[in-house]
Amino acid sequence: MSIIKVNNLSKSFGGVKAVSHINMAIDGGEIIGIIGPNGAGKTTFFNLLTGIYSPTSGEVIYNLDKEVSSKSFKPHKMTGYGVARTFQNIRLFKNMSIIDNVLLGYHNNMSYGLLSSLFRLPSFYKNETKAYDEALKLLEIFNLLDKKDELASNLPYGEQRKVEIARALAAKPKLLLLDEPAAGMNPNETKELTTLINWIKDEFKLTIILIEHDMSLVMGICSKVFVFDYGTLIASGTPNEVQNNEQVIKAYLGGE
Amino acid sequence: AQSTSNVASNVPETIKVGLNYELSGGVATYGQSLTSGVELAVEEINKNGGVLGKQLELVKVDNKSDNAEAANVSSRLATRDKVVAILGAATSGNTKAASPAANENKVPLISASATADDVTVDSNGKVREYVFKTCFSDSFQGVTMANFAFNDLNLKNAAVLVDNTSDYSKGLAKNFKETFTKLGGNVLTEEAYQAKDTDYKAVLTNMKAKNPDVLYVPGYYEEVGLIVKQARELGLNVTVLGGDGYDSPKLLEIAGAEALNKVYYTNHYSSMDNAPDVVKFKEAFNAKYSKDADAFNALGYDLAYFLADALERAGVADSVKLKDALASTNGFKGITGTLSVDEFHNPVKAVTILQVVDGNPTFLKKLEP
Amino acid sequence: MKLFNKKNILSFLAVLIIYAIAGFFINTGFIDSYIFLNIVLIGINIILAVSLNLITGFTGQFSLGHAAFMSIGAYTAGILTAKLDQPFWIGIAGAALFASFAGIIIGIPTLRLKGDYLAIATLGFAEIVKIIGLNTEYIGGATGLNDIPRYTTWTWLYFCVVATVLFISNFVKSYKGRACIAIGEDEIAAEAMGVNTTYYKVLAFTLGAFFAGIAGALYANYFYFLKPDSFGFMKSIDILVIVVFGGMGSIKGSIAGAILLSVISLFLQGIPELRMVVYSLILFLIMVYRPQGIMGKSDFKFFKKRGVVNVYHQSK
Amino acid sequence: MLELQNLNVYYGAIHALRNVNLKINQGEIVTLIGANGAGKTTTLRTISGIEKAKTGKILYNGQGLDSYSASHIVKLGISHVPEGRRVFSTMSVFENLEMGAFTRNDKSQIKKDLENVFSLFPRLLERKDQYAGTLSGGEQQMLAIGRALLSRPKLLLLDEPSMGLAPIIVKEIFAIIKDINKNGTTILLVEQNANMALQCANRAYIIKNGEIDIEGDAKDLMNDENVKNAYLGG
Amino acid sequence: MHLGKLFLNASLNFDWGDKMEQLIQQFVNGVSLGSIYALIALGYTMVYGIIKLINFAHGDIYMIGAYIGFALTTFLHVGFFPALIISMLLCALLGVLIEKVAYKPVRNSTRIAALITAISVSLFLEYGMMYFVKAETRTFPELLPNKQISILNTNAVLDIKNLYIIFVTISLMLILQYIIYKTKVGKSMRAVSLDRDAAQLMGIDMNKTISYTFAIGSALAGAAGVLVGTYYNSINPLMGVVPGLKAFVAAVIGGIGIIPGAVLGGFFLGMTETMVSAFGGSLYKDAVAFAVLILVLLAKPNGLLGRNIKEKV
Ligand SMILES: Nc1ncnc2c1ncn2[C@@H]1O[C@H](COP(=O)(O)OP(=O)(O)OP(=O)(O)O)[C@@H](O)[C@H]1O
Ligand SMILES: Nc1ncnc2c1ncn2[C@@H]1O[C@H](COP(=O)(O)OP(=O)(O)OP(=O)(O)O)[C@@H](O)[C@H]1O
Ligand SMILES: [Mg+2]
Ligand SMILES: [Mg+2]
Repeated sequence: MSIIKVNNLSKSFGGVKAVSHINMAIDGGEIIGIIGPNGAGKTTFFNLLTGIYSPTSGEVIYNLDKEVSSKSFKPHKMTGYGVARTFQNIRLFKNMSIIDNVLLGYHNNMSYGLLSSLFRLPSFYKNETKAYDEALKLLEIFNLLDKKDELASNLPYGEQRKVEIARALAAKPKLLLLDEPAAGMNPNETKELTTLINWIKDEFKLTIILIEHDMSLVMGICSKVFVFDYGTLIASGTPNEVQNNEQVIKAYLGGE
Repeated sequence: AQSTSNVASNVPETIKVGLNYELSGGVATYGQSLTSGVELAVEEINKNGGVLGKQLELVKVDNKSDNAEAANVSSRLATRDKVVAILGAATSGNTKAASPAANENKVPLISASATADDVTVDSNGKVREYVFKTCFSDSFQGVTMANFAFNDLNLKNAAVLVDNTSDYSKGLAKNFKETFTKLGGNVLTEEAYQAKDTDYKAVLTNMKAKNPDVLYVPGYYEEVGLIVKQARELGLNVTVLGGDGYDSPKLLEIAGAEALNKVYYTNHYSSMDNAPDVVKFKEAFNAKYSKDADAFNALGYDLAYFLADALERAGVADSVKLKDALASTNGFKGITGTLSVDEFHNPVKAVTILQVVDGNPTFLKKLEP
Repeated sequence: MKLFNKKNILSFLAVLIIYAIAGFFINTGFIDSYIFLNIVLIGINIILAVSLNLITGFTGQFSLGHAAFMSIGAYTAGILTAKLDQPFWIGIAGAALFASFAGIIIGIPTLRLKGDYLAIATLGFAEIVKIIGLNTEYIGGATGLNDIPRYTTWTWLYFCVVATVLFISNFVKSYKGRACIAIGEDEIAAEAMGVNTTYYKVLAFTLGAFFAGIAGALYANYFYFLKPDSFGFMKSIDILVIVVFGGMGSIKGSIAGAILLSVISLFLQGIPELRMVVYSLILFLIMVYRPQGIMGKSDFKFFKKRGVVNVYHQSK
Repeated sequence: MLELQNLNVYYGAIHALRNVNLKINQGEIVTLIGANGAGKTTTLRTISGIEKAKTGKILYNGQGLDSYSASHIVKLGISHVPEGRRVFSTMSVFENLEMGAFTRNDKSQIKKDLENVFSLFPRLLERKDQYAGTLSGGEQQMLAIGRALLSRPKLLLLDEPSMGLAPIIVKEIFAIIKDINKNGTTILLVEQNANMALQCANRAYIIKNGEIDIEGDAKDLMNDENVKNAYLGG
Repeated sequence: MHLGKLFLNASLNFDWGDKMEQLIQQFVNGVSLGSIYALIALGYTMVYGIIKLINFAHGDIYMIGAYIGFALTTFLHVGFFPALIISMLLCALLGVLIEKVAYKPVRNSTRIAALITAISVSLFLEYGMMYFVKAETRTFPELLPNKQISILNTNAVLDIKNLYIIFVTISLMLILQYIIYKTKVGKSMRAVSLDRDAAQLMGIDMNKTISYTFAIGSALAGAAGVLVGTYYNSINPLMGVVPGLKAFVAAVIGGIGIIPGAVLGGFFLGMTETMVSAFGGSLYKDAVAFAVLILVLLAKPNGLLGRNIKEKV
C-alpha cells in the first residue's frame, strides 16, 4: 500500500507554475530520488509535502501512522505526522551547540508540562535524560560525538549537513525528506554519505525522498527516480530507465 | 603638609543642603530653573556671612525626572551626605516619591513647586511631618481664576484645555471647572494635550466650534505659548486664562505680543513689580545668568532664603529643630510674596492676578488668602 | 542527573546563606536605608532584565514595551494593597496574573509581526497602557497613585528575585525553552522540527510579563507612589540596555548587568550636569568593545558554560 | 599574474590559512581543491580583499594588494563569484547583472556583454524581471557567474560554481569556464567536484587544514593514487 | 439632561456651513501635522532602508539642525534659505562623523547592539547639547512670512509656512526616490543594503556608500530641524525625542525603508491624530494613533506600502 499519494498537485507563484499536476504514489521502505533541472520545482514540491506552502490545487495524502491530507498540513505539525526534512540552504540553529540542535529534534517526543519545566519535576529529568542519551547515539552514528558542544556555525559545511540529518532523525520520522544532501561535498564525502543514507534507511526503517544533482548518489541508492522539468513529471522509473530516457538526457543529464 | 588634613577637618563647618532636582529627563527645564534660583540665593547668603555663622554648601544631585531615582537621591542626601534639609523636587510626583526617605531619616524636604494638594498631606488627611511646600496648592489658583473670570471679567462660557500628563495642569483645571460651574458658568468643552506636543490645532479647532468666550489653559509657558499662538492663527481670539506656569519671558518670545492680548494668569508676584527686592533679584539674576528670570527661578531663590530664615530661627543646624522652625514660619518675606506655614505645611500666601499688556505681564489685582 | 545532586544542594545552601547574612546586616542597620533602597532597585532590575531576556534574548522577539508589563503589575499591586487593603501576597499574585494576561494580548501581534515591526507594535502597546493610566481617575491619572503601603521587605525581594532567576533558567533549559531559543535562531527550521511557534512566542511573552508584573508589585510596594509616566518608553529602553549590556541570552549576564548599571548610575549621581553624557559614553564604549555584552555568548568557552542543557548533563 | 606568499589568515582564534603559497600565471586555469573547511573560500576571500591576511603578501602583476579595499581590487580586474551565490535578493535579475558592471562606464559594450550573458544562460533572460531571491538555487548560481562576467575581469575567482547545479548545467558551466578562459580571462577555480575541475584546469593545488598539501599539473594529480583516494572518490 | 442640552445646542446652531468648515480646517490641520512627521520620517526611513539601523539619533540630529538654524539666524542674522542649506550641510557632516565614530565599530555586531549604540548617541547628543545650552526653550526669529490663507473662501485657514513644508517634503521625496533608484550612488546603496560582501565584490566602496547614506539622511534631518523650528518657533535640547519617535512610527506605518512610505505614513499618522482629536478623543489621541498603528501592522505586517516577500526555503 502506498504511504504517500500525490494527486494532481500544483503550485504557482504569480505567473510561475512551479509545480503543476503532479501525480505519484510511493511505497514504504524505499529511497526515492527526485531529479530535474534547476528551477524545475523540486524544492517547491518538498515545501508542499511539508506544509510550508499550501497547494494551489491538488492534494497530498500521507498514510504513515494514520491518513492525513495536505488540507491539514502545518509546518509544525509535520513531525507529528511522521515527516521530517532538511533544507537546501542549511538551516541549523547556528548559535546553539550541536547537541542542542539535535535535542530540538525530539521536541514532539517530549512529554512534560510547563510546571515540570519550571519546577524540574521528575518527569523533566526522565524525558531529558532519555532524549540526551538518544541524541548522543545519533551523533555517534554521524561521527560527530566529539563536536557535540561546538556551535553549529563553527562546523564545516559537510558536517553541518550531517547535523541537519541527525536533527531530522531525532524527530523519529517515518518519512525523511533530504534536499540536496550532498551539495558542497567532494566525491569522497559523497560516497560516505551514500553509504550512510542507505544504512539509516534500514536502521530506522524509513522511507527517504531525496533531491540531488549528484548522479553518483542518486544512481547508487535510489530504487526509484522521478524527474521534474518545468514543474511537471517528465519521467519516472528505476535509475537505469531514467538515465537512458531521451527526454531526461536532453533536459537534465546532457549528452556526452 | 602633613597636617593639612587635620586642619581641613577643623575649619568651620559648612551647613550642607541637598538639592534633589530634575536636571535631566522630561522636566529638566523646571529642575534646572529652580536650581539656578537656589544657587543665586545661596551665593548671596554666603557672601553676606552665611547662616548661623556658617556657609551653606549645596549638594546637588540629579533625579532624572524619575520617581524611583527621586527616592534614591533623597535617601542618599539624608544618609550619605547628611544634609540638614533637602530642597526639591520640581514636580509633585517626584516630591511625593522623595518624601518617605525624608520622613524616615527626619530630614525636612521642601519643594517650591510641587503644587498638588496632597504633597504635604497623606490620603488619610494626616500631615507628612517632614514635608513642606512654599507654592500655592492647585486648588487655590484654580478657584481664584474661576472667581476672577466669572465675577471680574464677566465671562460665562469657558473651554478648558488641559495637559493630561501633568498633575499640576489637571489639578488646576479640576478646581477651575468646579468653581466656575458652581458660580453658574458653563464649561462647554474640555480638551487635552500632552506635554511636549507642538501642534494643538486639532483641539483648538474643536474648541472654536463651541464658541467659548474664555479658554482656561493651565500649563507651562512652553506649551501655552504655542497654544495661544496657534489659537490666534485659527481666529480664536477670546480671553485666555492660566496659572503661574505662564510666568516666563519665553511666553512672549514664543507667542508674540499680539497673541498675548487678553491673557490673564495667577502668579506669586509680578515681575514688573518695582519693589526693591524684586528689582534687586531680577538684576542679580540677569547679571549671573545673562537672561531674565522666570517664576521657577524666583521660587527657587525664595526657597533658599526661606530655608535660611528657618535655620536662623532654629538656632542650630539640626534637622529636627529645623523642621519645627519651618512649621512655625510666620510672615516670611520673599520676592514671591509674604508667606506663613499652616498646620498642613502648606504656605499661606497672597495670589496676584496679572494681565499681559503689549507682551508685559501687568499687575491687576492681589488677593489675600 | 537527579534533582538532589551535589551542585543543586550546594546552590540551595548558598541561596539560604546569602539570604541570612544580608538579612542580618539589614536588621542590624549595617546596611542602611540608602543601600537597601539600591538593593531593591537592583533586585527589581534583575527581575525585569531576566524576564525581558526570555522574550528578547532567548526567543528573539524584539520588545520595546517591557515597562508596560511592569506598570500593569505595579498598578495592580498598588490597587490591591492600597485601595482594597489586601495582603502583599495577593498584590504580587494579582500583579503577575494581570501582567501575564497583558503578555498574552501583546503576544498575539507577534504571530504576524517580525523584528522591528514587532518592536514598534510593542512600543505602541506600552504607550497605550501609559495613556490609559494617565486618563483613569480611579488610579489617580496623571497625579499618580499615592500612599501604597511599604510591604517590600528583604525577604520578599530576595525570594522573588531567586524565584524569577530559578524559574526562567529552568525554563530555558527545558525542551520548551529550547524551542524558544530555536525560534529566535531560525523560525522556519524550528517549525519544521515540530515547534508550534505561535504557542511558544505567546508563552515567552506571557512568562516574561508574569515576572515583570512581580517586579512591578515590588516597585509599587516599596516606592509607595506610582505615576504612569514612570513606565514610559525610556524605562523599556533602560531594561533593554541591561539585557544587551549583560548579554542577550545570558541570565547571569542580566544579573551582572543590572548590578553594574545600577552601581554606575550611583556613581554618576555625583556629577549631575554631566551624568547622562557620561552614561551615554559608557554605553557606547561597551557596545563597541563588547557588543555581545559582558556575559554574551561571544566565543565557544562562554557558550559551553551557558550550554543550554549541558550544565546538568555534565553533572550527572 | 597573481602570487600569494606565506599567507596567514585568522578568524579570531582559528588559524584558517597557514603559510599559503600559490601562483597563477596569465591565461591559466588553476584549481584549488580540498575537503570541507580546508580554507578554499578563505583563500579567495583574502585575495579579493574581504578578509585581511595577518601576515604574508598578495602580489597582482607585481603590485601588492594588501592595502587595497575589496572594491578597489575589483577595479584592478579581479572578480569573485562568492560561495553561496550571494545575489541581491530584492533586485531583479536584470538589476543584479547591472550591478556586475558597476565599475564600468562603457554603455554600449555593457549592453553587448549583457546579451552575451543571456545567450550563455537563456534561463536568466526568461526570469529577467523576477526578484533574484526567488530564483531556484541553480538559477541563482548562473546569475552570480553572469554578474561577475559583466565586470570584464582579467582574473576570475570562482567558488564552487557547480554546487547545486544540474549535470547538464555543470557541463555547460565548465565549458563556459573554458570559453571565458580562451577569451583571455585567467581563472582560479575552487571546486568540490574535483574530477571536472582537474579535467578543465592547467594546474592544481590541494589544500588541507589551511596548508597547501600538494601542487602540480592537473593531469598528473588526476592520476595520483593519493589524490584519487582522498578527493576523487577512489 | 445632557442629551437634551446637546440636542438643544445642536438644533440652535445647526449649520452645515459651520460643520463643513470645521471639517475642512481639521483636514488642513491633519495635512500640516502630517507633513512634519513625513519630513522627519524621510531621513529616518532612508538610513534604515540602507543599513537596517533604527537610527534613534535621527530625532536628535533634527534637534541639532534646529539649533544650527537658530544660531545662524539669531546671532549671525543669516537669511532663511542660506540657514537651511548651511544647517543641512553641517548636519550631513555630523551624520557622517557619527557613523564613522559610533556606528562603524558596531557594524558587524548584532542589530540590537547597534540599536543600543544609536540610543547612546541619541542620549549623548541630547545631554551634550543640554550641557551647553541648558534645558530651556529658545525661540526662532520670524523668518518666513507669518500669513494665513483662507481655504475655499471659508474661515478655514492654512499657514503659509505649511505650504513650504509640504512642498519641501514632496520634492525631497521625489529627489530621494530618484537618487535611490536611478543613480549609481543609489544603486550602490541598495546593493550594500542587501549584501555588503557581495556589494564590495561588485566594486562598490562600502564605507563611502554608507557615508553618503548618513550624509543624505542627516541633511534631511537638518532641513526638517530648521523648517519645523521656524514653524513652531520654539526649540529645546529634547525637542527631537517625541517627533523622532512619531517619525519612526510614521515610517513603520508606511513600510520602513520605503521612501514614499515615509511620506504616506507621515500623513496617515498626522491625519489620524487630528481626526481623533476632531471627534472628541483628544485625551486618547496618541493611544488611538498607536492602536491604529498596530491594526495597520496586523493587516499589513510590512506597512502600508511594504511588500510581503516571504523567505524562500
Ligand atoms: N516564493 C517564490 N516566489 C516566486 N517564485 C518562486 C518562489 N519559490 C520558487 N519559485 C520559482 O519556482 C521555480 C521552482 O523553484 P524550486 O526552488 O522549486 O526549484 P528546484 O527544482 O528546487 O531547483 P534547484 O535544483 O535549482 O534547487 C523556480 O523557477 C523559482 O524561481
Ligand atoms: N567567518 C568565520 N568565522 C570563523 N571561522 C571561520 C569563518 N569562516 C570560515 N571559518 C573557518 O575557517 C576554516 C576554513 O574555512 P573555509 O570556508 O575557507 O573552507 P572551505 O575550504 O571553503 O570549505 P567548504 O568546502 O566547506 O566551502 C574552517 O575551519 C571554518 O570553520
Ligand atoms: Mg531546490
Ligand atoms: Mg568554501
